[in-house]
Amino acid sequence: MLQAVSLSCRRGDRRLFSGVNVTVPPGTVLTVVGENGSGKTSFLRILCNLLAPEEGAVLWQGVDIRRLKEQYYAQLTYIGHLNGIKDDLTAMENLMLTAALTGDRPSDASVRDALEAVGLKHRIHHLPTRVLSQGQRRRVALARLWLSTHPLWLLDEPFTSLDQAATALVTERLRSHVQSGGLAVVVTHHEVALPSEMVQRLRLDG
Amino acid sequence: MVYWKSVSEFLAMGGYGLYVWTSFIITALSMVWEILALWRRRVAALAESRGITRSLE
Amino acid sequence: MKINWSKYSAPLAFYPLAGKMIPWFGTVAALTIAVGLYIGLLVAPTDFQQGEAYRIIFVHVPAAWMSMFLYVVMAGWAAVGLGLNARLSFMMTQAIAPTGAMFTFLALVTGAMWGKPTWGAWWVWDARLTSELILLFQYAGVMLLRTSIDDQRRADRASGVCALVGVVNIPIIYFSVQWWNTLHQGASVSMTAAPKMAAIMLTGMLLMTFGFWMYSLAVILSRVRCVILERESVQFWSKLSSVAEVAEVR
Amino acid sequence: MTQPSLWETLWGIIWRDLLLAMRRRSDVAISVLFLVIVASLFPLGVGPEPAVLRTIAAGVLWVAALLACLLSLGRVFTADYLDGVLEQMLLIPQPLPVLVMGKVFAHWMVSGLPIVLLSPLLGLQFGLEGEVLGTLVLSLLLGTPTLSMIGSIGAALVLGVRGSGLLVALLVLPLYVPVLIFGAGAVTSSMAGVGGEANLSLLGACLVLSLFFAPWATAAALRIALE
Repeated sequence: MLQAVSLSCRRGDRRLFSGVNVTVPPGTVLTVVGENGSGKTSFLRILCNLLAPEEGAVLWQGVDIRRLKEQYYAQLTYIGHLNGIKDDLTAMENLMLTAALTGDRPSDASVRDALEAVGLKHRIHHLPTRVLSQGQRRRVALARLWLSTHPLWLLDEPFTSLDQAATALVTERLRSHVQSGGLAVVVTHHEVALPSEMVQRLRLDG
Repeated sequence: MVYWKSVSEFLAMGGYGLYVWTSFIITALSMVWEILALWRRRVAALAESRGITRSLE
Repeated sequence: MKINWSKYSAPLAFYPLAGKMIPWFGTVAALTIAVGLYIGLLVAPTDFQQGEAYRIIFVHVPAAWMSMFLYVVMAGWAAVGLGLNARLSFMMTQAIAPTGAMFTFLALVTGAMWGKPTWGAWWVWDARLTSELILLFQYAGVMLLRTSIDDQRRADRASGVCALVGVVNIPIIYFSVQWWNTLHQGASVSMTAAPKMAAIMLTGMLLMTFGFWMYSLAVILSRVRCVILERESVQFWSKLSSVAEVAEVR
Repeated sequence: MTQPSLWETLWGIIWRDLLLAMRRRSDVAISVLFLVIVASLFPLGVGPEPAVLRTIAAGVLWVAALLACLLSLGRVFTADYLDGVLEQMLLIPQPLPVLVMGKVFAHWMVSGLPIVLLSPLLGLQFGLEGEVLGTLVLSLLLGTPTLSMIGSIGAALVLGVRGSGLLVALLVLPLYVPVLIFGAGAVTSSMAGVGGEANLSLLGACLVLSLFFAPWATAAALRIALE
C-alpha cells in the first residue's frame, strides 16, 4: 500500500500543490491528472523519492520511503518522462541491462517476448535504438513493464507518442498487473480505459 | 609614544612608502566599496519588496 | 492546510535581530580598526630585518586569517543547511562568500606588496600564498556555481556541497605545497615575521584581526538581510498581517 | 524474486558503460589525441634542446594528462542525465555511492587508462628513460583514478547547468592541485635520483582519500542535480 500524507511541493516561488492526501491500495491504479505545470511530474518524482516534498511524507506499507530507501526502490518500477534508453544500444541490450540493474533477471526469451508484446519483434537485434522512431523508443521503455516483477509501478505519461494499438497493449498490461495484486500510479492526460472500480483519480489544481 | 619623528618620515615609511600605503589604501577602498555596494543592494531590494507588499494590500 | 511556521520563522525572526546587531558590530569594528591602525602605523617600532615594509602585515595577516576563517564558517553553515535543510543557513553561506573572497583578494594583493621589497618578487610560490590563491578560486567556484543555477534550492545545495569539498582541499594544498617547496628548496622566509614578535606589534595585529572580524560580521549580517529581502519577498512579507507590521520588522 | 548482489549490479553498470564506450570509440580517441597534441606542442614552443625538455617533462606531461582528464569529465554523467538513465540509476536498490564508484571506474577505464598506457611513449618524446619512465607510468596509474574520482564531484555538480564546461574546470582544477604536485614531484625526484617513493605514497594516500570521500560527495551532488 502506498500512502501520500499531506504532501506539498514548491518549485522556486510557485506552490504547485499542498495538503495532498491519497492512499493507493493493492489492486488499484491512481491516475493523476491536471493541467500542464500543475505538478503532476513533481508529484510522481516525490513518490519515488527523487524529489523531496516541502512538507509531508510518502509511506510504503506504513513506513516513510526516505527511511526505506533501497528497500523501497526494490519494490518499484519507474518509467519517467525520459525513456531511459541508450541510443547506442539495441533494444535487447537496453532491456537486458536495465532489468539486470533494477533487480529483475529476465531470460533472453522473456526479453524477446516483452519486445514482441510491444510490437517490436522485428527490431530486437542489430538495430541501435537510434533508428527507432519516438513512439518505438517509448515502446522499448514500456517493454520493461512486461519484465517487471515489482509490485509498484510509477509511470509518467506512458501513452505519449504511442499509437492506439500500443496504448491498448499498455493498458492491458496495466490491467493484468493490477488484477494480480499490483498497484500503480499513472500520470497522464489520457483516459485510462480500465474498469472504474480499479481506478482512483487525483486531480492536482494548478 | 609615537615612533615617528616627522610627518614626512611617516609618509616615506623608510623608503617603502609606496608598498605600505598602497596596501593600506587598497584594503580601505575595498571595504568602503563593499559597504557602498551593500547599501545600494539594500535600497534595490527594499524597493522591490515594497512593490510586492503594496500589491498585497 | 497546515503550514510549518517554524520553517518561515527563521528568516523572519532573524531579519530584525540582525538589523539590531549590525550597528554594534560596525561601531566596534570602526573603533578597533582605528586603534589597531594607530598602533600599527604610528606606535609600533620598526622591524630589524624587514624595515618599515613589515607594517603591511597589519593588514595582510588579518586579511589572510579572515579569508580562511570565513571559508570554514561558510562551509560550516553549508553543512548545517544540508543536514537540517534550513534555508537561513544557506542564506548565511551566500552572504559570507563575497566578503571571504574580498579578504582573500586583499591577502593576495598585500602579500605581493610585502613580497616585492622583502623577497624581491611580487609573487613567490610559497605554501601560504599558493593556498590563498587556490582559496580565491574556490570562493569563485562556490559563487559562480550558485549564480549559474536558476533553481534556488538546487543552487543552495550544490554550492553547499562545493564549499564542503573545498574545505577538505585547503589544508591538503597547504601541506602539499610546503612539501613541494622543501623539495625544491624554494623561499623559506615565512610571512609571519618572527616567532618572538614584539608585544606591541602582536597587539596591533590582533586588534586589526578583531576589527576585521567585527567588520565581517556587520557586513555579512547586512548582506544576509538583503538576501532575505530578495529571496523571501513574497513568502516572507505576506506572512505579516499588516503593512504596519512590515514597517516595524524592517 | 532474488535481489542481485552488489557486485552484480556494479558489474552491470561498468559493463554497460564499457559497451557504450566501445560503440563510441571516437570519444575515447579524442581525449587521447588531445593529450598527444598538447604534449607535442611544448617541444615546438620551448625548443628542441634535450636538457630543457627533460626538465619540463614531468610538469608538461602531468598537466597535459590532467587537462585530458578534465576534458573527458563531461562524459561521465551528461549523456545519462539527458536520456533519463541517470534517474533510473538513482532508483537502483543499491547504495548510490557504490554505483557512482562503478561509473567512475568505467570512465577511468576509457579515459584514464589510455593516458597511462600512452605515457611511456610521450615520455620518450621528452627524453625520459628507464626508471624515470617507470615512475611516470606509476604516478599516472595512481593519479588518474584520483583525478576521475575528484572530477566526478564537479561533473555531478554542474549537470544541466549553463556554461557547465568551463564551470567544471573552475570547480575541479583547485582540487587537482595536490595530485599534480605529487605526480609531477614523483617524476622530478626520480629524475634527480632521489627516488619517487615518497611522492608516490602520497599519491596513493590521495587515491585512498578520494575513494573514500568522492563517491559520497558525488552521490549527494547527483541527488541535488536530479531534484
